[in-house]
Amino acid sequence: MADVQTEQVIARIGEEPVREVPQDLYIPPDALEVFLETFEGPLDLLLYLIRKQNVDILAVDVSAVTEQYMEYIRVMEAMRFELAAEYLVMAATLAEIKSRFLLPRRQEAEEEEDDPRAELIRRLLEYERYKKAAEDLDALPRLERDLHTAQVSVPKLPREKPRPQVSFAELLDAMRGVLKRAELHGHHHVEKEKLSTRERMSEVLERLSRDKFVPFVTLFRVEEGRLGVVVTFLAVLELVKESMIELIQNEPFSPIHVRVRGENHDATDA
Amino acid sequence: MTQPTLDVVLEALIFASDAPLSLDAMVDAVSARQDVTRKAVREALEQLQARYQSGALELIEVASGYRFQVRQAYAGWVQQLEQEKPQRYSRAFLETLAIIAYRQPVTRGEIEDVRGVAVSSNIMRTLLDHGWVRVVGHKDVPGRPAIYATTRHFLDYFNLKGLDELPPLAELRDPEQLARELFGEQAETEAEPTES
Amino acid sequence: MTQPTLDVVLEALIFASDAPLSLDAMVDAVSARQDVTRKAVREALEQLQARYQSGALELIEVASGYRFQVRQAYAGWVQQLEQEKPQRYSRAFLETLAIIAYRQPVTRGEIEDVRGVAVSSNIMRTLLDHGWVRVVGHKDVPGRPAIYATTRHFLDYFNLKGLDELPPLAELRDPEQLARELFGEQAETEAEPTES
Repeated sequence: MADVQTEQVIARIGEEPVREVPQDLYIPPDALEVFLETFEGPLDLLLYLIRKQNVDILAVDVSAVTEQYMEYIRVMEAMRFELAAEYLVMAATLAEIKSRFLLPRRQEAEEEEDDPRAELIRRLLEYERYKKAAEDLDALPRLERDLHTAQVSVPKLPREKPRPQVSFAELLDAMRGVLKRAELHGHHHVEKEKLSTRERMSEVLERLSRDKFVPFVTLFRVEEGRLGVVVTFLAVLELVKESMIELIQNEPFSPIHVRVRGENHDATDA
Repeated sequence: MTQPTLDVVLEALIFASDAPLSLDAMVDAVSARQDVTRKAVREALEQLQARYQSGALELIEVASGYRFQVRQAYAGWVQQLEQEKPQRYSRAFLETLAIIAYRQPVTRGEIEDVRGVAVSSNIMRTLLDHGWVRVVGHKDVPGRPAIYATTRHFLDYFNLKGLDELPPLAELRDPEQLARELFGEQAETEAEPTES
Repeated sequence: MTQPTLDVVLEALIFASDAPLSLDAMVDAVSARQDVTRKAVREALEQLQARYQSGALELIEVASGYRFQVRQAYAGWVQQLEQEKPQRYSRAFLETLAIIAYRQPVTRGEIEDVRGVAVSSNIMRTLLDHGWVRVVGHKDVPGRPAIYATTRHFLDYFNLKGLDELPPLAELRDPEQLARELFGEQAETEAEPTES
């Protein structure tokens, strides 16, 4: 079948029948894929064919171009080249256009709107515009190829980073997240003591890290009242329980002292 | 040290900036250290532009602001420095970009309609990666296709202040009238191939 | 166009180059288009340096070649450009701080127990640097870990008179949890019938 095809008239340029694939178009079968890739689709191929005729699209003989296009498609098929769907759809459209020429038509154009020829011309013109626009775009001076921004170095100044701002609400939100996770994991020890107790625990610890060894009674301040005393007492008990401090009484009824656990038998720690 | 003149301060700022520097950014940066008006900045920019009238550089304005660049006349010399050739873009890539630039906002389907072939995902990805194109929304039709538009970075890259500086798109000849003329005559052409 | 003078060509080359440009590289690039000697290039560089005597830039030679840089005197202005966006503290940072506030005095191990993940040294250092947290002792267990508590500065920052102004943890819990607590197990079983 391929033989028959190539010997026939495969295209018409003006009135000149073409029996061979033109030299400037001829592509060996193994390079056919490359050939098709040089076109950006059926519209591009059609535009090429029209340009080969060196006429304006407006003046183009659609049926002649249709002929050529169909021949291309046939040659490609004969060479068992796998055509992209778009080429075949276009071939179908062109076949329809051709068939309309063959059928007797009423003088009045029945329906201009879905006339496939009008649609094809419109699409060709539209595509041609953007094809040209793409060429124009490519011709614009552009960075890296035609233009280079001026590169300079900038001496660095030492500078302090501004500290982020954080609101109290954000802090609470973070704690809310912790609580949620803790609950998921079944940890309920997050909330054990009243905060005043925990605050006092910190105060006692800090005092002990300063004074090392203090009489128990000096931790209490009478001016704080009963509640204050109870808070301090709870704080001390909690600290003992958590092994942070120890209570020391040398003999019964002697004064009780408090110290940070492990402080005395530790020389290396700062 | 005496207070430097505004044009020299702007010169430092524009050179130090990685991206084109907008007038607003200049006003902000200068205001942090001294009172300044937009008008004064604009005037100082003109002085600066005049100072760079000769030499290898020019101060130009693109979409996102001002930048210094090597004049195009020296591109040939600069190319001698470069190991790699500057990238060339395929026709498919340029056509896709052109359709987005001129017809934006546009969907991929609309691009494909114009070109008559499918647009490869690769091309769209490259355009997005380059920061030349961005998704500006989704069309409210089945599949909710993305709607594309070009970015300011695209304009900067092509040395443009705005889309209106793109080369004008060729006028679309009136297809209806055209078709009428064409096909009226065409039936005759068919019948009498000698004519034309 | 007239042939540009050598110093302008060098100006284009140095500005276009990302890195400092060596004398050799300049000689090579220029030689590709016109005959040139190292001596001529060196002299042109001097001219160029003289041309940039005033203004915001200077042409300097560093180890790997020549480059333009913004004069040190303008670094302060440039800095105004680069004002960093106010960063945000990480979630891990805020959680750690919150746990110290609520659970103090507390060791790092205990914070890790509550959060379920390790606490980075970075976070602890930042908290100490900010003066929001202090070490109030060391726990008498192997390794003698530091015991942390919040500071008065922490209270000041968050506008609190004392830790007792922190809302009770129960209030912080999510409403669902609160509802379950209020209405007992009934609500719980209703809400989650699958649970045994």
